[in-house]
Amino acid sequence: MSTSVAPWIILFTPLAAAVGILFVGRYSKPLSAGLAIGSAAIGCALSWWLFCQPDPAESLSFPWIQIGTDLQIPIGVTIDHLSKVMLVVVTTIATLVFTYSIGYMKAEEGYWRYFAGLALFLFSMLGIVLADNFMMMFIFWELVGLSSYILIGHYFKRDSAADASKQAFIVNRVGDFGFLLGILFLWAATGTLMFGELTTGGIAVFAANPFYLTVACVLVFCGTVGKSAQMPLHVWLPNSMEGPTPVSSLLHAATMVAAGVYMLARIFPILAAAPPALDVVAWVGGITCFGAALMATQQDDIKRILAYSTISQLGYMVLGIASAPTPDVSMFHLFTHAFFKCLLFLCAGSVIVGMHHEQNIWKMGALKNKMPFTFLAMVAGALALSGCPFTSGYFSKDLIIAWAVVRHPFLGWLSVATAGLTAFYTFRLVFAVFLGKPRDEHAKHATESPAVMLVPLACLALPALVAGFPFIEKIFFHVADPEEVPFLLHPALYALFFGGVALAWTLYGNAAKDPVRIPFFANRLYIDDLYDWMVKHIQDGGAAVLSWADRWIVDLLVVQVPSKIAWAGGFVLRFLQIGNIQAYAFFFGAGVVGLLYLLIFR
Amino acid sequence: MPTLAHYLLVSGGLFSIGLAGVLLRRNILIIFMGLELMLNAANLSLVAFSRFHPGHDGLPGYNAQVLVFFIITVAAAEVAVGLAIIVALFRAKQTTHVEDLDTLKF
Amino acid sequence: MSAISPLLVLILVPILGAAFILVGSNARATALVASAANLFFTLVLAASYLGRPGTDHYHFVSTVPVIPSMGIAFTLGADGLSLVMLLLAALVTSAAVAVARTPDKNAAWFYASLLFISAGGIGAFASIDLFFFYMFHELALIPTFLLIGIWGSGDRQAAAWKATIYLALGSFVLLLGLIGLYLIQPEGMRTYDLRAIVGLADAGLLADGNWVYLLLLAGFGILVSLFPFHTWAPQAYASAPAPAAMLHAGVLKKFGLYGLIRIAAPVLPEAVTRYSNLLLVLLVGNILYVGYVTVSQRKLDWMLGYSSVMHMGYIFLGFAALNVLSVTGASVMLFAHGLSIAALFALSGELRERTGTLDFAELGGFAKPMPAFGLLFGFAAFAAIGLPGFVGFVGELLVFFGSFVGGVPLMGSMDGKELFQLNNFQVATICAAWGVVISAVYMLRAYRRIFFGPLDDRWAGLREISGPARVAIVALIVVMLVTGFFPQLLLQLIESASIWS
Amino acid sequence: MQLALFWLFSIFTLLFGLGVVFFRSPVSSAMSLVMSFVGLASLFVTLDAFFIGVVQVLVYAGAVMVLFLFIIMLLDLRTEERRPVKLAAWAGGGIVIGGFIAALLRVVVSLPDAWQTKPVLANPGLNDVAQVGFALFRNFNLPFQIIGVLLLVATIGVVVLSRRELK
Amino acid sequence: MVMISALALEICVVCVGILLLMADAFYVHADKRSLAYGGIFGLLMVFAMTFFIRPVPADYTGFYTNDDLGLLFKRFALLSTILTLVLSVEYAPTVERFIPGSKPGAGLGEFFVLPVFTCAGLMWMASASDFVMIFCALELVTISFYIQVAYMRKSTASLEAGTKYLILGALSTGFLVYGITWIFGMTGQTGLRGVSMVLGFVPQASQSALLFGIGLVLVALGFKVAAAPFQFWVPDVYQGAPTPVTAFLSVGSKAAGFVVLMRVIEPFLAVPEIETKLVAALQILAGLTLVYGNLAAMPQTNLKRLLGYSSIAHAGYLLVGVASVGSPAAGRAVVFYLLAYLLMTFLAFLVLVPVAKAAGGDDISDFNGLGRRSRGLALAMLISMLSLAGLPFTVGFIGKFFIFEAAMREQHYLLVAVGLVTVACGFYYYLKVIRAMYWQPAPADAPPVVVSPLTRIAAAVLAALILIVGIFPKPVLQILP
Repeated sequence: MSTSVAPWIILFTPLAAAVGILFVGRYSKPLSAGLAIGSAAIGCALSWWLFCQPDPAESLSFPWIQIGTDLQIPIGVTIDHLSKVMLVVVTTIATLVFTYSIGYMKAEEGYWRYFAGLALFLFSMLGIVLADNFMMMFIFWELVGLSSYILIGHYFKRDSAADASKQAFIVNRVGDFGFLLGILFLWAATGTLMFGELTTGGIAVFAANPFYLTVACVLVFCGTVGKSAQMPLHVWLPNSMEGPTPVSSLLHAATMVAAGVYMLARIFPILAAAPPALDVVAWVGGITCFGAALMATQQDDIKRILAYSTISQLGYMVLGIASAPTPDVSMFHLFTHAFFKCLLFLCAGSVIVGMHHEQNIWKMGALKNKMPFTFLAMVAGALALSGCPFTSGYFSKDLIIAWAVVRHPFLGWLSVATAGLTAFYTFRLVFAVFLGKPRDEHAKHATESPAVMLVPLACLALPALVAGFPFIEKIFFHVADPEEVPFLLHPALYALFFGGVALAWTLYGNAAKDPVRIPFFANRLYIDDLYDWMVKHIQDGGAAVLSWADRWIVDLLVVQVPSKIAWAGGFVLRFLQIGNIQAYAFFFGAGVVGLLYLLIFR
Repeated sequence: MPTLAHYLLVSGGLFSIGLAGVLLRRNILIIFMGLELMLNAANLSLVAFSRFHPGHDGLPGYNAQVLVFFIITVAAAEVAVGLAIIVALFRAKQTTHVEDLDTLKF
Repeated sequence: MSAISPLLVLILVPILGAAFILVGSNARATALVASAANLFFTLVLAASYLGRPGTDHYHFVSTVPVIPSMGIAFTLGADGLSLVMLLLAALVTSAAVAVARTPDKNAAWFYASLLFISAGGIGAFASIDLFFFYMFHELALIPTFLLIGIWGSGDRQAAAWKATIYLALGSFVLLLGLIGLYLIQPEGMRTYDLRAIVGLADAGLLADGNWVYLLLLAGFGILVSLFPFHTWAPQAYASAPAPAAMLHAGVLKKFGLYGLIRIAAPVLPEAVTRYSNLLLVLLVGNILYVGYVTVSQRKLDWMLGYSSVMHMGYIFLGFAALNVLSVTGASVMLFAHGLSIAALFALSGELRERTGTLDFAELGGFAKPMPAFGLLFGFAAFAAIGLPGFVGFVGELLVFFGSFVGGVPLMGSMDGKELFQLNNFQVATICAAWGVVISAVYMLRAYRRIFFGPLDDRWAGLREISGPARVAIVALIVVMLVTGFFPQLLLQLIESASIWS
Repeated sequence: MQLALFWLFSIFTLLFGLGVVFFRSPVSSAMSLVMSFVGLASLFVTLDAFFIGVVQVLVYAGAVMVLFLFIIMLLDLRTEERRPVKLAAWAGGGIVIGGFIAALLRVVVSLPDAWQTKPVLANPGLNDVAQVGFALFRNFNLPFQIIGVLLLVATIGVVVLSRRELK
Repeated sequence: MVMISALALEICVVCVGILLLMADAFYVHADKRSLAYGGIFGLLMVFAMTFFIRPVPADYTGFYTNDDLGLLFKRFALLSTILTLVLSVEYAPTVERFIPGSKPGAGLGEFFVLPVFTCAGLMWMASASDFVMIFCALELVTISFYIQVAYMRKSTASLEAGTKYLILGALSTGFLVYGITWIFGMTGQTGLRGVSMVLGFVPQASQSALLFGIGLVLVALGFKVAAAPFQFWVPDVYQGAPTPVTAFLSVGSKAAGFVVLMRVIEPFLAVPEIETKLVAALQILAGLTLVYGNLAAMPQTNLKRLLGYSSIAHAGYLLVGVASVGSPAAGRAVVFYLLAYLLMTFLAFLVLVPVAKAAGGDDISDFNGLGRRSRGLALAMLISMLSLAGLPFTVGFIGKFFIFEAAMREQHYLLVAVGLVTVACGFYYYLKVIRAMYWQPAPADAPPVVVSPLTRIAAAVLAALILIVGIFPKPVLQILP
């Protein structure tokens, strides 16, 4: 087993599994589940093994499109630190979530469809991770979108799910539009698509015209905005919660949405060459992380709260990319976030199963005793998310905040504030769900979930708490702390964490219903409504006008009018044919005279 | 002495009169007479030309006169056939009036 | 050289099949046999072509002088590009015949017309002589008229009239263009043999050909439903029976662009570049304007018709940019779009045959009663909107790369600040890239409205997709996937075409 | 002298020609047709075309006009029953005729030798019957045959068309 | 191989006619159809004879020229006459209904004989090279057509058509004669050769007089070939006349008219200023004819009348060819088009006659569902309509192709543009027939269509020729002048 072959096995086993499930899956549930989990497990094992190996000297690569010297698009893998870490994260969490799904989807229909989708997703995600050139990444980028579409739309009979999946795909396409243009811009200038060549010297071309590079980078960043649900393209992520909870946890929390950040990390040297582009990235990230946190504070759906927190955390990562000198800072947070956010979602899933698919936190309450194990796991995740000191989130997030404060003071302090909000809404969720009194029949008779779901919780709870400790961090990342951080920063963060938790406790300790109502936040800052309005009135309205025009103007001018004129002409001419000899003789004579004049008088 | 122009103008006038007969009268017989007038007008100018442009032998172009002869013959034949048709028409429709012949139109 | 070309077989098989059907052999069986045989022959031909040396000129050439005084000869020949188109034609024909449901009245004429259309397409793609290139295409006109008029649905008569007259008009303009192409050649060397004409063009012996190019563009444009000459297409495809729509949208419509790539690109390149701005405006109209028109369609068949019009825009873009990448991309898209639209029309035909309506308002939730149908439709739909893995993506990609490369963006500085400006091709490319989003919008909407959401009780008893149709569509999809995963299969064929002179 | 005769005959011809057009009763039209033909014949004579003149009188004044009168009697159309005169027809006809005459005048005046008088013939007293017959049977033999066939066809036609009962 | 003098052809034809007359007169009780068969046989013999004649290159000596153009059109006339006779046999019952006669077959004899004499006239026209000759032959044809058109005395339509044709035909004869007069007056010649010889010496001043003459001759010939604005008789006469006569008119007399037209204008093209004016006039005539024929045909519902309009339309295309005389290809284009026109028009009439006989009317709607009622006929009609519309793989397309090629060579772009529009219109009204045959259901009480074997053979041959020549015109092009 050479290190240059292993990636290919890791990459294509899931695809094989997906195809296999497509054919045999419908005949046996265990078989389809087994195929999917098997492929994930193989990938996981190989990734860890690969992680322990040194980087291979050269990596295999196959020509996919090759047109003379004009264009070469190979399919090849890059094995470096970045991709290896990402491999580990993706495959590990995937394995856990796949396993968890057995329990969660037991009762659901479309079992094989679900696992086929998961396997396909794993394939595409790994493709992104391993891609060694823009086009390959773009290909798998789109495939990830597809698998997300399939999985979100799992409950396709539900209109909401169907719409959500459609929206997710289309919004991602909008992002990809920019991404593709960015790729074209870079390629048109440098003539190459390989990350390697671009990052090492390929961008020297732009010395003459940094503005062009900036535009290109911003366009590429659009891909991230779409995939990582940054504002203003974040709307699809909360809606994607219509999918099964494991999907939300794997795709829409841990891995897929992080692909955008991973891509930024992959092209970090290029970005670094275009400071203005980095500023754009920073602003988008900062605003996203704050705005999403605001929205999260007023949601009632357990999964939506987590979704907004995801958006907010992704905002942190993007901000980190823009402000830290090395992408490892963001990758570090991506790493920890993957664990605790996945954990949180799985907990939420277990709660939802316990509650017979009731997701409104105000219909829960007092689940602490009914599902204690879930409760503990949830708390662990919540602590990590809200950056409780000495949990994983604490290390990674504070690092980003520190850099942000140093590089972009305003955004930095905004993200500091966000930290407080995070603590608040996270524990709002915990308290509302697990404390207080049961506020619903389901809540009264909720029961703990089966082991197959709890084991993954356990497996995730541990890293969620400890994955951030420096000794672990050193294994995976080489991060650097900024010098002269404002000494107020860390105290402020502690204060904000405890403040947030305390505020949550006072408000939601045992509240029967939400004591505060801030419609502006509850309605997601009205951004979704704005989009709905635009789609409904601008896009569809305009389209309707155009199609009307097509029927009644273009068609009229190009087809109807000419044909009608010809027909009418014929109809009129017929009336010269009135059947009267004398009239004919007259026309005849007129013709004669006309002809004579033509010949003689001209 | 009458000149070529005299004859040509007379024949032209006759031709026009014949044309007028065709264009203005609505009785097929009269129209037919008008047609005969036109043919004869042509004859007149033919003969005039032949007389005014004698050949190298200093004689009138007798080819033209032969043509006139043919024209007269043809005209006679035409009259015969035409009148036969008109008679048949009259038998069928009791009319020789052009305005009654408009079943075929448009 | 003048031995009987194997291509003649490809043309004769469907015609003879049609003849047999008309004299009374079993219509469906004969048609199936004929089309399958043709598919087989075409594959054999392609295989043997790849084995041949020197793939930069035509192979399987045979020529029979027909009007020597005007340099018209019945000359057959094929290179990589024609072979790709021939493969497309053979595939779609087989699929169309397989999908077709024998009508209760006049089945003979039904299948015969299908075969005639196919023969027309094949003959056009296999002809080197422009005169026959044109004549073969016209062979399909009347069968289309009959198919739409007799077995069509909806307002079939209006559709048939409009399409037929319009196509007749367009092809007549084209004929004038071809005559013009003949007349701008130097006296005494005039011919309709494409190879000779290209030779003359390379030798710079042609007179000013701008007006000829405009005629060709108008003629071909009408045939390919170039904006604003597109209105015949959606109506015709909406009311045509599925196999007819498949053949026409999948194969015949490609004739126009194939002709532009074959004739205009090598013979009148300066005219092409000269009028590229005009063409760019029109094709952006195809992509954006028609794209949004497509978005607001309420019926599946109309939507598909408009979408096929829209996709022509990409191919025109590839042609307009006129470099190796873009033209290769255009050629790939010809193939890709042919397959995907054929599959989609086949499915919509099946659907109409089950539900009797294609109005989105009445459909919904069909993934439950017929999952396989939904799956296939999904494949076809995603292939149509250029998802990676399908050959359509390769085509779009190459077109974008090719049309964007048009000159590395001008670097320079204007009044101090560094600036760059995009040339018109690049602007058009950006519009076209937005078209990708539009197509996702309408395709996914259609898919969601038909297959997702709650199922109405009246559709409870829907049958799954029928066997033959299933086989045919799966075949189309497999081809799209294979060529999508391994585009080199297609690319090396196209790269060997003789258009790169 | 010649001029006077010319004017006499031509006015005679034209007047009766007008009569053909403007008489209401077919019979008088036919009669004036004959008269104008006679005038025409005499014009032929002034052009030294005696044979043609004679033929003209024989054929027209003899055969054709008899035929006309016979038919008129047979169909018994005395006077055309009064129908409203179509002004449009008259106006249109007037315009056409006017145009035609204008063209004609334009042509005639443009003729270089329009106003030349009759050239003297090589030998005046030559009997033109011989000449015409010569031309007719020598040069114009073929057309003559064709005319023969034409007459045959005409005969058949008249028989077929006017016989009461075909057998 | 033994050669015959060209003159023998017409003589033989006339003899055939006279023999038939005799037979008609003496064998009263025989089945009149045998006359038609006899005529067909005789004319076939003559047709065979034409291959034993060596054409001499056109030298317009005297009255009669048998260059290969003339020879070709003699064959043309013979063929169209033969086909007319075939049609007449098919059509005989209708004629019997419409002529007064107690006995069966009364009056049919002349109906079969007259076309033969017309044929002789057409053949003479084909080689006429002298205005006198032209006049006589033309009149022979015209007068015999007067009779044939008005032949069905008990049908008022036929009589009305006959009267219209008579009056307008005589009118055009008047103009023809007057025109000849003026040409003679200016050149002192009646022979085309003589004219072309002295044309160079005609003084500038008398050119307008010459043009006057030419114009009037053009009018008369325009009447014969149904060129607008001298075409008004066409639809009425075609509709009213007995169908075989209609076919004969639309092919035979039109073709003869065109050959005469080409012969007559040829000498005048030598003079530049006359040539320019002449070509301009021809272009305008062509344009008007195209527009009138095609546009006015679109609303038609009666197939016979529609074919009348379509014959105007095709006259338009032919005139486009004539107007392009400058290019060497034009003559060939016109001749080929006439050939194509013969094939497709007669095919259409061969289908029309039996169908109309069965349905009792010749409206397009009488063809409804023919595609299922009688496949063969429908197929034949399909082929003929496609050829008339000018669809590839039919001879009609090749014809149009040549015509427009010539026109574009001469850069008559305006004319070509008009042609573009009219071709589209043409598709519309020809497809109307196809639509009736294949889209429309057959009426429930549609009687079966019976076709005589002779007609069947003729139709099959024509259809085959249309396709074969349409696909592989080479052999035909080789026999063209």
